[in-house]
Amino acid sequence: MRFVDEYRDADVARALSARIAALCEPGRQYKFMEVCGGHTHTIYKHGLEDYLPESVTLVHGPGCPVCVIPMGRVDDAMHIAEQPDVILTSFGDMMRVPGGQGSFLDAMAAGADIRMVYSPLDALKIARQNPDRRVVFMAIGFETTAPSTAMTVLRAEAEGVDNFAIFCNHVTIIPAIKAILDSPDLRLDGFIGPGHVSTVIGCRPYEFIARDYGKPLVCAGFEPLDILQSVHQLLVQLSEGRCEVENQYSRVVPWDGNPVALAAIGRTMELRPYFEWRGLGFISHSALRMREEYARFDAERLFEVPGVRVADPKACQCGEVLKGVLKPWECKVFGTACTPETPIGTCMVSSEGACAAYYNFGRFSRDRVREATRA
Amino acid sequence: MRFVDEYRDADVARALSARIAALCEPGRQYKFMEVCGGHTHTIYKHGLEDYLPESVTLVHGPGCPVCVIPMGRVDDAMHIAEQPDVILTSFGDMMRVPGGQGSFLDAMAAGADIRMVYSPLDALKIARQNPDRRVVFMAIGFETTAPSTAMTVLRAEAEGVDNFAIFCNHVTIIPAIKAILDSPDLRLDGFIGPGHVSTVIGCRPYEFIARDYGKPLVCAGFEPLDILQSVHQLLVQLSEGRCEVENQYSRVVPWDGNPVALAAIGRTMELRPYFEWRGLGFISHSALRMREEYARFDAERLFEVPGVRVADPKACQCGEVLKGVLKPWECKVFGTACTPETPIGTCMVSSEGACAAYYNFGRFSRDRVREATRA
Amino acid sequence: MCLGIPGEIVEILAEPDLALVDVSGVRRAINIGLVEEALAPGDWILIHVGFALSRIDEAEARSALDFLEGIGQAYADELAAFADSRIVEHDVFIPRPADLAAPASAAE
Amino acid sequence: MCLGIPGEIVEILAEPDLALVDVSGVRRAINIGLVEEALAPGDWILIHVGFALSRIDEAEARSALDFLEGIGQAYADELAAFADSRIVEHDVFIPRPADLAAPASAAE
Amino acid sequence: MRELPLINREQQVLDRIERARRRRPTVREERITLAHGAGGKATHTLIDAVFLEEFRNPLLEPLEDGARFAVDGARLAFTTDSYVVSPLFFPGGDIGDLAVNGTVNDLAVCGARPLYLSAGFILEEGFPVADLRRIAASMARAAAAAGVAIVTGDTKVVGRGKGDGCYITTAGVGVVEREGAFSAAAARPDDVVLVSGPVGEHGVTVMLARGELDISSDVTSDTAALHGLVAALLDATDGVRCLRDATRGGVATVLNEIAAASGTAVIVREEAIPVRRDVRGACELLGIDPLYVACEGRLVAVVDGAEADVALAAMRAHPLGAGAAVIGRVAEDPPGLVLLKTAFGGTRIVDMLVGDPLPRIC
Amino acid sequence: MRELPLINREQQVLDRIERARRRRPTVREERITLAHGAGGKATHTLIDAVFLEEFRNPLLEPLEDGARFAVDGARLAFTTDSYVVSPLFFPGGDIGDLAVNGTVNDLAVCGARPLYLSAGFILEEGFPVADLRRIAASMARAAAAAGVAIVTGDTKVVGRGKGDGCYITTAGVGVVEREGAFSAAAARPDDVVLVSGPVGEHGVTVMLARGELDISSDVTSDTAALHGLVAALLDATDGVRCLRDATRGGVATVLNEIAAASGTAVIVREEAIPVRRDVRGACELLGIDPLYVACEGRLVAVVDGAEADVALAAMRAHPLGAGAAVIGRVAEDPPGLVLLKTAFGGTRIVDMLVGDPLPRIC
Ligand code: SF4
Ligand code: SF4
Ligand SMILES: [Mg+2]
Ligand SMILES: [Mg+2]
Ligand SMILES: [Mg+2]
Ligand SMILES: [Mg+2]
Ligand SMILES: [Mg+2]
Ligand SMILES: [Mg+2]
Ligand SMILES: [Mg+2]
Ligand SMILES: [Mg+2]
Ligand SMILES: [Mg+2]
Ligand SMILES: [Mg+2]
Repeated sequence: MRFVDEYRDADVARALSARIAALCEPGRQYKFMEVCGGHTHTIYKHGLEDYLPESVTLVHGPGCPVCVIPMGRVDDAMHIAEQPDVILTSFGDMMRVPGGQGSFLDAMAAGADIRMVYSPLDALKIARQNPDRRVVFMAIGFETTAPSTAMTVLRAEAEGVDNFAIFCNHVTIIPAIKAILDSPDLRLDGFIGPGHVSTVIGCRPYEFIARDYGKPLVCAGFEPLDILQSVHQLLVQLSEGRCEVENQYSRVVPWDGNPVALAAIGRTMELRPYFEWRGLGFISHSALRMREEYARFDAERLFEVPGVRVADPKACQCGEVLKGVLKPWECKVFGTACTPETPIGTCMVSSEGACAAYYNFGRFSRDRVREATRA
Repeated sequence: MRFVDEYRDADVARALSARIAALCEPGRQYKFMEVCGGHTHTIYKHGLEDYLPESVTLVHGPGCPVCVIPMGRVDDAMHIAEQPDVILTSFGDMMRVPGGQGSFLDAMAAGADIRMVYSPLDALKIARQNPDRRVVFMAIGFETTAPSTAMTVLRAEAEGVDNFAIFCNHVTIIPAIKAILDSPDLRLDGFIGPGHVSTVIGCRPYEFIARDYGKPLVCAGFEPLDILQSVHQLLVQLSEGRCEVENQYSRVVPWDGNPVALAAIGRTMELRPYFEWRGLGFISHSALRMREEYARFDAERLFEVPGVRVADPKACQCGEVLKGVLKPWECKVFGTACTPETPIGTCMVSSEGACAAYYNFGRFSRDRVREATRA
Repeated sequence: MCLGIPGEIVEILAEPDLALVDVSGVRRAINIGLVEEALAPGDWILIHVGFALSRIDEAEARSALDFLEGIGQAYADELAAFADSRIVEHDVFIPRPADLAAPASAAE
Repeated sequence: MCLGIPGEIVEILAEPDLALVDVSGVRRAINIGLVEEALAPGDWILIHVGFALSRIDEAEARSALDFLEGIGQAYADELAAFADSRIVEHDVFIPRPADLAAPASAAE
Repeated sequence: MRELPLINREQQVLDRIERARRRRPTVREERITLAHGAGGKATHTLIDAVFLEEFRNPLLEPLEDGARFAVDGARLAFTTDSYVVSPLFFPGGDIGDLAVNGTVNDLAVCGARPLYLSAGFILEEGFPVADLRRIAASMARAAAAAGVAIVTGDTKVVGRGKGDGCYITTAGVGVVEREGAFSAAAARPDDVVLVSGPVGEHGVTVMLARGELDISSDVTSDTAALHGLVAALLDATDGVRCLRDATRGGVATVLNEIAAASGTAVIVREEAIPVRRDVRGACELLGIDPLYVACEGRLVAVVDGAEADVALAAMRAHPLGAGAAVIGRVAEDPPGLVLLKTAFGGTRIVDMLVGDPLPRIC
Repeated sequence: MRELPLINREQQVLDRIERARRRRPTVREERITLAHGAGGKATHTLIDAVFLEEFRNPLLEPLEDGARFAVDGARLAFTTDSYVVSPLFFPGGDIGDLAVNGTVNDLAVCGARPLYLSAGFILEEGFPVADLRRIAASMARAAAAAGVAIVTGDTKVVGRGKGDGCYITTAGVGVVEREGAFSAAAARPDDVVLVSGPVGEHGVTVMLARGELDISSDVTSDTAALHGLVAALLDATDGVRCLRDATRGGVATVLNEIAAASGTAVIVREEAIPVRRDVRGACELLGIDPLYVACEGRLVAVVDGAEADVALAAMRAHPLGAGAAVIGRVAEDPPGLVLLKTAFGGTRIVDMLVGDPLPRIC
């Protein structure tokens, strides 16, 4: 596949690996956070850590949109799904996320009509095909996904579809990064920036990270070489004493982002004063809701959403994992009580969740495996 | 079973059979019509003709309420069943009756929600259980059944159930008998009167038959001895030169009928000016419809019933069978193109239909069977 | 016309017009609102589509049956006078009478 | 974050904002309303939840790849100078190279 | 009683009808209706016109309860049935023991000793796991009681509204250790017909358990594994010609299959057919005939007339045959028909079931 | 590349996890969900905790594709599968040939020669008879091609909304003419793992055929009967240890079953796994892994490492094995795990499927 396979070349990886090792100051430990869950997924799926020297540690960040949904929002969605004539739609990853009353899969088993869609446009299509039902799309995702939701609402408006609404759970990445930067727990040497969010918001919004916090950030693509190269660029900056925002993913990310996408968001959505993030608590201006003008497409206005706050299970340490403070396997329930088939926390559900990625792909002792995969 | 088994005693039957034979004038042929399909069913089911001398012939009459429904009414019912949110209910016998577009079973296979009920009260219960659906009961039957429909409507009114309606196809027996009496085709010596209709209307309405047409009538029960005894009573009358209405079924039928039942019919229904009977054509004042006051329970008013008239299939000779002019096996398609599994006419569907009863129970050569069942 | 089945009232139910009726060992609530006379447990009724159409008059039934049984007895007496092959025709039917007796567990 | 897949535009469709896109041999109609520049068959886009998020800039991609391949070549040259056991570690893996060649019918 | 002359016209019609009946049936419906699954004529027509037509082979052709063949010298029987009963749990049993017993019985009536079963489950999304455990436990008990092992299986889940809780398909393998195929075609004139107990209990139980009819009763399903009873019968006499379990379509359908396959007349005597009093009551109330109501633990056996006593005694000596009775005999004429000598003394045909035994009112 | 020391704490956690994984699974859900039918962990847990628990017997216990036993000296294999695929017709096949080939394959991978099939149909009221004919014809063709006969069957009809047109359960009986059980437990270190052709074609075809995803492609189902290929392989070498057909849960699930049952590690090399270009495209678009996507005509074989060449040559010489490849090998450690050497040069676990391969977006 073009633009995919070129970035999975093991020979280039070995060369980069050697350069990276050479760039590390002896005795110094480097900690870089990959903000985005997509990067976490790539890292484990391709076994990328095999190419990093011991002195470089990748720390998983908060950029998994499924992982940050608090349990209460899942319950709210189920409440909507239980209303008469409602078809609730969402992306596949939401199906197994545990709320206070079980997951969507459980609700389906109990009779709710919840359907998985590939695109918000598919949810709109379901609304068109079921004029006597009320179709709600549970929108999740960062700025990457919000424009698609916005475009779908605009399309619904243009077509006069009146049985379609959005349960909006879009979140914004910058406040989350800022929360991490302000957290006392973590000492980071730089960021691997979220490439796909950046197709929309561009690279400029990260400049404060370099400027105010003194941390370099490289906006990275999602193939393993993209990430390895980004680590290399971060180390080069550090070795050269620079601290800048760089764009490794320039084939896709324009420095100024996507003005059409930003306009679509701006037309239909506005910032919420605050929003609860799973494990991270309330973060101000960190999420989007539908604008007043689009109230008729807003499930939170159309349905009396209870808005119950559900405390995370005691054992759950997703917040620490999302902040990069704990490695997944350091959570006490990891792999025993919390597994992908019986998740306690959200990070174990989404394929971009650090716990799920580590459990599914990375769960083994490197030494034993090296032994096993040797000739 | 009490009131059942006593009337199935073979020894008594043999005795009655001997008396009957003794009463027949040598050389004379006797033709009695059993008006009611229930009697036809009993006759074949118990092999009653084995007890009759050759000189006595039983002729099947028009008293099978399923058999007399014209195809157009079945199509009208299906049209109702196809309306949004409708559940059509009816008795089991209706399920296989062919309309112009197939039977209810076919309509169900094609997606219609049609349900079989044991009682009109069960249809009302379905209405109560499905407040968001419109439940229509296709009412069929003579005066026997009309009071149950009437009581159910009164109950629906009392309970304020507003999603329940009757598609009324109740017919009345006297005009049908009169049509037979006025038909030039048939020479009858007397009638075996419909016992269960008579629980409602009593025996008095038959008096004109004896008085004006000079034919004796014995109102008969439904066990085989009831019928055999009625034949005996008819022959006694003829041998004594009497011509009266007698009540063989006095354990159940009051001479004056059931005033409560008649009142219930009268309150909710009224005579139609005319009604089409399958094979018999239009007969005036021969059927019931809902009164204006109960218009809100009247499916014919609530739905735009097309009222299409469908010509009977060319081969169909149900009319001749219903009038007693043809024996079932004399119809050209009997048992070949028209069978219970692929009925052309209604008489092949209902278990009270003469063709079905003859096909299911009576279809064999008596001589061969006598041979076979002999020691 | 139309199927009518005799049943015995077991209990007058609390709901208006309803009675629990036994038909050969099975029970169903039957609407008795169409029967004018007062009904009580032990009364027999004729059931049609969930409604009682009439009370069965046991005296009428008895006298009619007496007549029928009288005919039967008279006939049996006549026949006893000479061996009639017709009866044989009915009885000489494989399954011998011994086999035909419904066994205890299936007795009606 | 969020799955983005490169695909090649095969056809601009009649419906507004829709293009038929090929991803490694399968095709889907993708909404291109979010991309400002005019798109044409042969252009590559990044697909996310049924929308094109951006056009892939082939010149940028080429120069970045040149850099990466340059590193790879330089490294290979270095390694060629002496037999390095690490390479062997990767290659001495049962399935021998002969077996690994995907057969013709399954060729990607 | 009158003596009928041969009515020539009527006889011609009847001959024409019998010819029509013997023609290859065709499915005239465009869509499957419930009647195609009721075990009566529509089912037979569908199987004949679609499945037999396509799959035709000598083992399938007789359309017996199972197929018999030899593998490496071992003589085997093989059968399958799907269970879609509703409700899943009913007085006296559930879909689980039904699925085990039904397949055990189909092997038993092939003259085989049942050995191994398979079980395929089609579960509907939302089905309570506790109910599934209950069904599995019931299957395990039934298998243990029948001395068979469930050795292989499969589980599928279908979306809500694509199932009805739980469907089970069992298949079974048995070993044939005796001579004789006990096929429906083997009946001969002067054989007698036995039934192992009162008929119709299972079908009535399930119909009433649905609750829609609001009829209460003490009837319970007769579901049972019949291989022990079959073995007792076969041990007692060599005169057994055919064996069938009377399931969908009831005893009437089995008798019709026997008459049709063997080209004989089967003549039964109404008074001889054991029917529980309350089963009869329910049937009268609903206007259906117990002869057409399914049993799940009743054996129909056709036995050499000379062995009638021995066979009956052997059945009655077995706990599952305590209610056995000789209900009729086989005659030469009219071939392919089942006749009933009614309790009233008349004679009538007992035809195959047309569609479901629908509660009827008139 | 860095050399990792043994991280003690992490190793302790991993050991704890492996202990947890080896514990008897329990079904925690109260209701059946679609995941219980997807062939992955939830399916295994359900089968283990409900069916194995209740039915437990030595033949069922290994939970192989079928059971093997001897009857009267004849060695037999017996298997069943239910088919609920939607849509019923898809490019390259339909539920009919699937139902025949699937059961033929389960017999074949038991090392048996398939002989006889049963077929149980559960039809939904309203199902077009023409479609049923088409399915039956397809079954007949598949049976003829596989040299098996459908010798017994059953037909049930369920009401509208209680089915999905047509479900088929087939069971099969085969004769075991060779030594070796070819069970998942038989894999040993230094064996190699072969797959008979490109993976995931059936699953992708069906997913796309549903139409909901609006993705068009030329992918067709790989449904095929594998007994000929199996015979060719077994004729060529005595070194075959295990055989499986990679159906629900895909190759990844089969490999996990082998690793778990044999207590070995299975190590596969991503580059070696044949995947059609368009199958990969569909998987990338939907965010699923072709290793978890069902095949219906692909054999996974574990063979003595010394016989790898012979086995591969034998497979490739057969029309259904033209695309065969050695995809990995068996090792001692870590026991019970499947590892993947990625094309990128890293190493990761390949675990069992959790639930359905849901199209994912993030
Ligand atoms: S193991 Fe489970 S509970 Fe713990 S951090 Fe990960 S997802 Fe959250
Ligand atoms: S055979 Fe059929 S068409 Fe002819 S009269 Fe009877 S029911 Fe009507
Ligand atoms: Mg059977
Ligand atoms: Mg069977
Ligand atoms: Mg059976
Ligand atoms: Mg299986
Ligand atoms: Mg359902
Ligand atoms: Mg298999
Ligand atoms: Mg199987
Ligand atoms: Mg299988
Ligand atoms: Mg069967
Ligand atoms: Mg359906």
